[in-house]
Amino acid sequence: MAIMNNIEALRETLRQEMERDPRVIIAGEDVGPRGGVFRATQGLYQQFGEKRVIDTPLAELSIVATGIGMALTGYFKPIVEIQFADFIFPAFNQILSEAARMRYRTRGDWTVPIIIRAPYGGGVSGGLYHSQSVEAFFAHIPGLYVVAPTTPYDIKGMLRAALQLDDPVLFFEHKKTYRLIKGEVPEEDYVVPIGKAAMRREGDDLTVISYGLAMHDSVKAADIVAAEGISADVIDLRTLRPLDKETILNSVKKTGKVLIVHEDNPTVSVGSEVAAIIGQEAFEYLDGPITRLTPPDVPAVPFSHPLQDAFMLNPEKIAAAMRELAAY
Amino acid sequence: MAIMNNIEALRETLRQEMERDPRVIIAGEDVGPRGGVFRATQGLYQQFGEKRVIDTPLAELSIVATGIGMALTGYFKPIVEIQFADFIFPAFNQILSEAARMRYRTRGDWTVPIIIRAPYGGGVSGGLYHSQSVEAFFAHIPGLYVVAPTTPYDIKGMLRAALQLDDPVLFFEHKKTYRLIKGEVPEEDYVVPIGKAAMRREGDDLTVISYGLAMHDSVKAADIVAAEGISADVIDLRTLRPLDKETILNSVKKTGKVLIVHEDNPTVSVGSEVAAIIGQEAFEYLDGPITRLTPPDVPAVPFSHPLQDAFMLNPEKIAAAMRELAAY
Amino acid sequence: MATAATKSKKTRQQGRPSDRLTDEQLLRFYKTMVLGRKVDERSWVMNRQGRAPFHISGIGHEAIQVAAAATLRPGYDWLYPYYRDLAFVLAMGMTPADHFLGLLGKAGDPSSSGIQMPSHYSNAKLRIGSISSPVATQVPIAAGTALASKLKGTDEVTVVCLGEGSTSQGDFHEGLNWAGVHKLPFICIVQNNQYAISVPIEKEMAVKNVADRAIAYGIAGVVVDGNDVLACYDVMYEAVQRARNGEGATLVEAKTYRITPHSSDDDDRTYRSREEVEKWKKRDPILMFEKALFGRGIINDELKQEIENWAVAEVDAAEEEAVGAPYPDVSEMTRHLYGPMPNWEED
Amino acid sequence: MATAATKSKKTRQQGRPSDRLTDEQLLRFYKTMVLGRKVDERSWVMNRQGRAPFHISGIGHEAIQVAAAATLRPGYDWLYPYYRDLAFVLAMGMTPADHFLGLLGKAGDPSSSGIQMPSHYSNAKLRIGSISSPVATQVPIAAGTALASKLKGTDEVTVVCLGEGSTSQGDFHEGLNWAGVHKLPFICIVQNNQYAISVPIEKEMAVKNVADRAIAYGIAGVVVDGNDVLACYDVMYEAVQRARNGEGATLVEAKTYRITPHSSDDDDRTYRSREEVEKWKKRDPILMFEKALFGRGIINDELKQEIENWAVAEVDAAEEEAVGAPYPDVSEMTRHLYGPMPNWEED
Ligand SMILES: Cc1ncc(C[n+]2csc(CCOP(=O)(O)OP(=O)(O)O)c2C)c(N)n1
Ligand SMILES: Cc1ncc(C[n+]2csc(CCOP(=O)(O)OP(=O)(O)O)c2C)c(N)n1
Ligand SMILES: [Mg+2]
Ligand SMILES: [Mg+2]
Repeated sequence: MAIMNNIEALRETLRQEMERDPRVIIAGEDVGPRGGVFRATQGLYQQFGEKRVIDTPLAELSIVATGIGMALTGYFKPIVEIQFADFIFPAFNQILSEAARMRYRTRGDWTVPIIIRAPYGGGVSGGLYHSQSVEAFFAHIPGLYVVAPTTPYDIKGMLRAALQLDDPVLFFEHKKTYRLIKGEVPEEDYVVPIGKAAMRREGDDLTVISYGLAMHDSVKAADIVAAEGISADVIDLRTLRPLDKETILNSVKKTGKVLIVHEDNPTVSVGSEVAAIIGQEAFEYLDGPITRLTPPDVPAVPFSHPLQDAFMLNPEKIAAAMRELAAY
Repeated sequence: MAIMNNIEALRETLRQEMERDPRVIIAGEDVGPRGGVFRATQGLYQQFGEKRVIDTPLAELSIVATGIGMALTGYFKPIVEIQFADFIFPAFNQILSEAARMRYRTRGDWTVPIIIRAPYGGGVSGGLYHSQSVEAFFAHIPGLYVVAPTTPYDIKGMLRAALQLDDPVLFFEHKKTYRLIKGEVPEEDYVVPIGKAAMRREGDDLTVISYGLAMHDSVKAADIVAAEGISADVIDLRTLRPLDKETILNSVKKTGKVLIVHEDNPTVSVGSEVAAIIGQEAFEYLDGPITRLTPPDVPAVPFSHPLQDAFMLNPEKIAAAMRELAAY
Repeated sequence: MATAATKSKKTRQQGRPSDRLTDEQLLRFYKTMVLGRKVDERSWVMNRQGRAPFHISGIGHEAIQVAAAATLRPGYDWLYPYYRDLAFVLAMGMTPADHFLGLLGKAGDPSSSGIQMPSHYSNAKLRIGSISSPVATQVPIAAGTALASKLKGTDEVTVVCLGEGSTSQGDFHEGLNWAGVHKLPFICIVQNNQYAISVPIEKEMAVKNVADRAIAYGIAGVVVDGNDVLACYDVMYEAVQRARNGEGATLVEAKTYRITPHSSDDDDRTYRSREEVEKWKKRDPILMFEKALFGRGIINDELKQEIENWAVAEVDAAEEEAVGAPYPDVSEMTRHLYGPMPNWEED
Repeated sequence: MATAATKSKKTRQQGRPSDRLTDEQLLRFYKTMVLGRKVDERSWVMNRQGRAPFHISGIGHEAIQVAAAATLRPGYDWLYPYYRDLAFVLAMGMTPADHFLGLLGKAGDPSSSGIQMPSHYSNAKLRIGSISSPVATQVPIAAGTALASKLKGTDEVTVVCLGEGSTSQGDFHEGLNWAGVHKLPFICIVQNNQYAISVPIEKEMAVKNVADRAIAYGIAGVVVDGNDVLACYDVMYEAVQRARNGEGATLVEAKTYRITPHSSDDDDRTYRSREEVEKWKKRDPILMFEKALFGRGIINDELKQEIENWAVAEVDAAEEEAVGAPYPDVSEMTRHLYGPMPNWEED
């Protein structure tokens, strides 16, 4: 079993799936000879040629729209890349009004099996427009799947799962984890089901619910407070739409306390929804306030280093919130 | 004091403010000689001429963007109309990346005082794309004000308030209330502060939190259950960003039970955020689950009448949820 | 130079593709146009009687639509229509009942079973793409479909329609740019009826011809009298040939006029004169074509009446079918959000 | 016809606006170009030394930028630059220290006090619009500003810059359409360096000249050698005149080349040959202008050295200032989200 980082797992899975299925094609800015600005598609143009790895005009609206048009034919399964999640918004109307609605409005007569990959997240000196977490906008939209795997194992398993779906999937990759997070990736085929969260740590005192880079920090925080005698479930949501209510509610019913942690700004976020589900469906089991920990409610990560550092979550901040909640 | 419906209150306020301040200008599709498809700007082109009431190309991205560009000069205070909220998405990037961020990213050196009006909501045989509630997307965005007044009094007071702000305001108008809702509108000047909710009914057994058409239905529902001995606070949020936490929390602390009611689909919505705030900040006061009542989590209102009727909220549905919660 | 141009024009005119149309074909064009018109007029009646909440009309647009359809292979080529394309989709194989079922939001509506507003046509088997309401989104989607056909190595052609006002949207620009870059088998038909609801074309764009926009994308651009069915056929025939032969995309501008208000919710008296409308009514594409057919002796008063009777009978039957058809069950509201999940093993 | 064209060209050439530039003006152009270059080169050094996390470069683009600035009235006309416009904003009144403060994310950065990435210039007093990262958004915003100037009755001109790849975005189309419809005092400068990061122009568009896109909007379109500062001045001079006189908008395409990688994060060896880059280095706009100035006897080796020394001294001082300047306080992160609320009475 090979040890890979996230970007390697992604690239190898893309390669394997393109080898397996000639319908899989890739399109996006700089995905061709350049191999993507994060090297996610490195070597694929050379291997599969310009008909299957398409360098597009600089225009996200039409990168998504042409992907939709290709998916509609059934001839291809497009995987389109948005270079930075921050630049997905020109395509927002196409994703929301077209991709997400096609099946519903035609009663399944037309479907849009497209995967839209987008690197998101901060901590990379990207400033306001190369650091955003944009998942809340998409998690609100019926008709979309929204996933955010952040281990090499999950990236392979969830990309393969996404390719088996007949509906649009937003595939968010935390760019800071691309080279930071390493792990074992089996050679053989497997899927990580979309819609299922993962339990990364188990404990009894409280539940931490997270995803993305913040999930990795949460695991570290759980390790820190474990030494102090506080034991916690740490849930990696992985899929943000649909949420895995079962895993969430079972854990909260066990621990009675919940800390929701994510990098996106808090107002009307995935964390709000998780809190709302718990407040409605696990109310009787709660022994403490439904607590959220996020960066401040500002547009995105400022560029200047001291500000970026202050913005980003880290294990210490999360551990502090865990201690406080455990003591409640 | 005149009795007006919502569209009349809107139109008269626009007229008064344009008479008062030559910097106020209007732009949008069909706002000119046609007076807007809902007649919100009827007569204004004739009164103020084509330099202040501008019929635009059919292109929402640039309707908003040119509004931003005009606002930046300080010469004008543009009020731009998006014909249906469903068509605001081509402009999403301009609103999020430009209007909402300008002050933050320039530390106040540049500001974008623009008002973006958009009729939203269902119940008008508009089908999937002429009925949507789109507020959740915008309520997530730092840098925006998001308001949704639905009484003639509030429409005048909040439009006047919005014109006094130096930041972008999303002004959502529930189109079903345009002619349905009537009320007194004072001739004299007044503002309804942005950021303040209104208490529409007072009671002790539970709190209903709502806005838009659903708020009017909630008031009727409160009247229905009052006859049965259930008394409720009914809060009209009016401003969706920033939320009036004080009013929300004070009421919930008093009643101990909360029902959140809105027309938008539930997942990652304004209702989720209200629930999350309560779950975190009023946890100790709760005597029952934080309950949400919304239409199903589907893209928008189907056209066909039986489906539209089944989709929309109404006083009976809300009263039933109130009874259930009161009995908890 | 001038000579060459004139000559080539002459050659084209002598050998016009429409010259090769048989009398039966011409009659079929006429019948489809009349049928579209009658379905449309009946929809207005049903709306005015309060039986249909909304109607949006293609009256006056029938010539380009029927002509274009005749140059395509239904179920093989791909069509992304827009909301005025009633006659177009009828010519491609949809039926009057299909339209009325949608008009009334009935379960049997093949476009969306009443989920969408009327005239939002769709039919996967006929390769008619699903219309949504936000304008122009279909243009880059259609470019994607044309790209798929090309990459797949087929000789399918993709046609997409929209109004001239909708060419102001970024979607139009981006879609046509792809068509140019990839030399796609793609035809964009702009039905230029000179208004976007109330906004006249001078407020929409500063070019005389929408077709001039083709230059910006390195594709062919053609202007045609959108009310002259044979001229439309000629232009579309060439565009389809070009697409089919791998010679690239065409932007076809069909100049026409929306004889009715924008929709049943509109009142066009607030923004245009009755004289202007009356002037265009004289250029009604059906009247114009009728005259030509009379001139060529292909129809006479009797046949004309026969066709009208046939069309009305079709419309009557279709309306009756739609009126009697059931509404969708309310359980439909929460169906068809996602396809079935594969039966994954837990990892 | 041919004769007329030649004649008018000749007349233009005889009376070129750049012919009226004084030696001092020409020297000022040169000095600004050299200063921009030195600031840019130093930024690369600071990046490679690990002292600046990111740099995006304008090297090779200086001629069009400095020429354009010279045709504008700083603080009166409006400029919406893009991230390569270092020399442009220097010419409009920003300083090397302004750039370095941004490069290092320092509090004193006038563009954004370290909130944005480097080279995202902004300065309200100088009427330099704030650059954001999503490309092309500035085009329709600039059209709005031009419309405001026109409605207000001023003779202000608005200039907006972007790269050729960014013209694929819908924002470009929509902005230029407004410029055409309203005949705006608006100039769009496309700095065509033939690549969008790694994507060559053939994959971006199917037209030979970006300026051809002007036709789609009924505005003037001009191609100019973007490395020839005097040719750029002439073209911009006319465009500004046209705008100022109410004659409408111009799309100026300045053909140039990005001599450096896209940014400090890029490695351009993966997608273009060293020969191509070397070829363009010979057409470096500073070298070309230097040659012309030597030819006219406006500079000599000594003066050239003097200017270099001056520029390096400026850069040294600015770098030192920026390095010594404080970072923003972390409390800044939550400031400037909204302006102060008016003190409304409760209703
Ligand atoms: C994105 C978007 N904005 C606004 C509308 C509302 N609307 C529907 S049709 C229309 C006018 C369309 O004009 P044109 O493109 O010329 O087509 P026509 O209706 O004249 O055939 C408008 C503004 C819409 N459907 N979509
Ligand atoms: C909307 C958007 N998509 C993608 C990017 C990433 N990106 C930054 S610059 C660039 C290339 C721009 O090319 P061009 O417009 O030709 O300008 P140049 O950099 O060559 O001067 C890309 C793809 C972006 N900034 N914005
Ligand atoms: Mg039209
Ligand atoms: Mg470029």
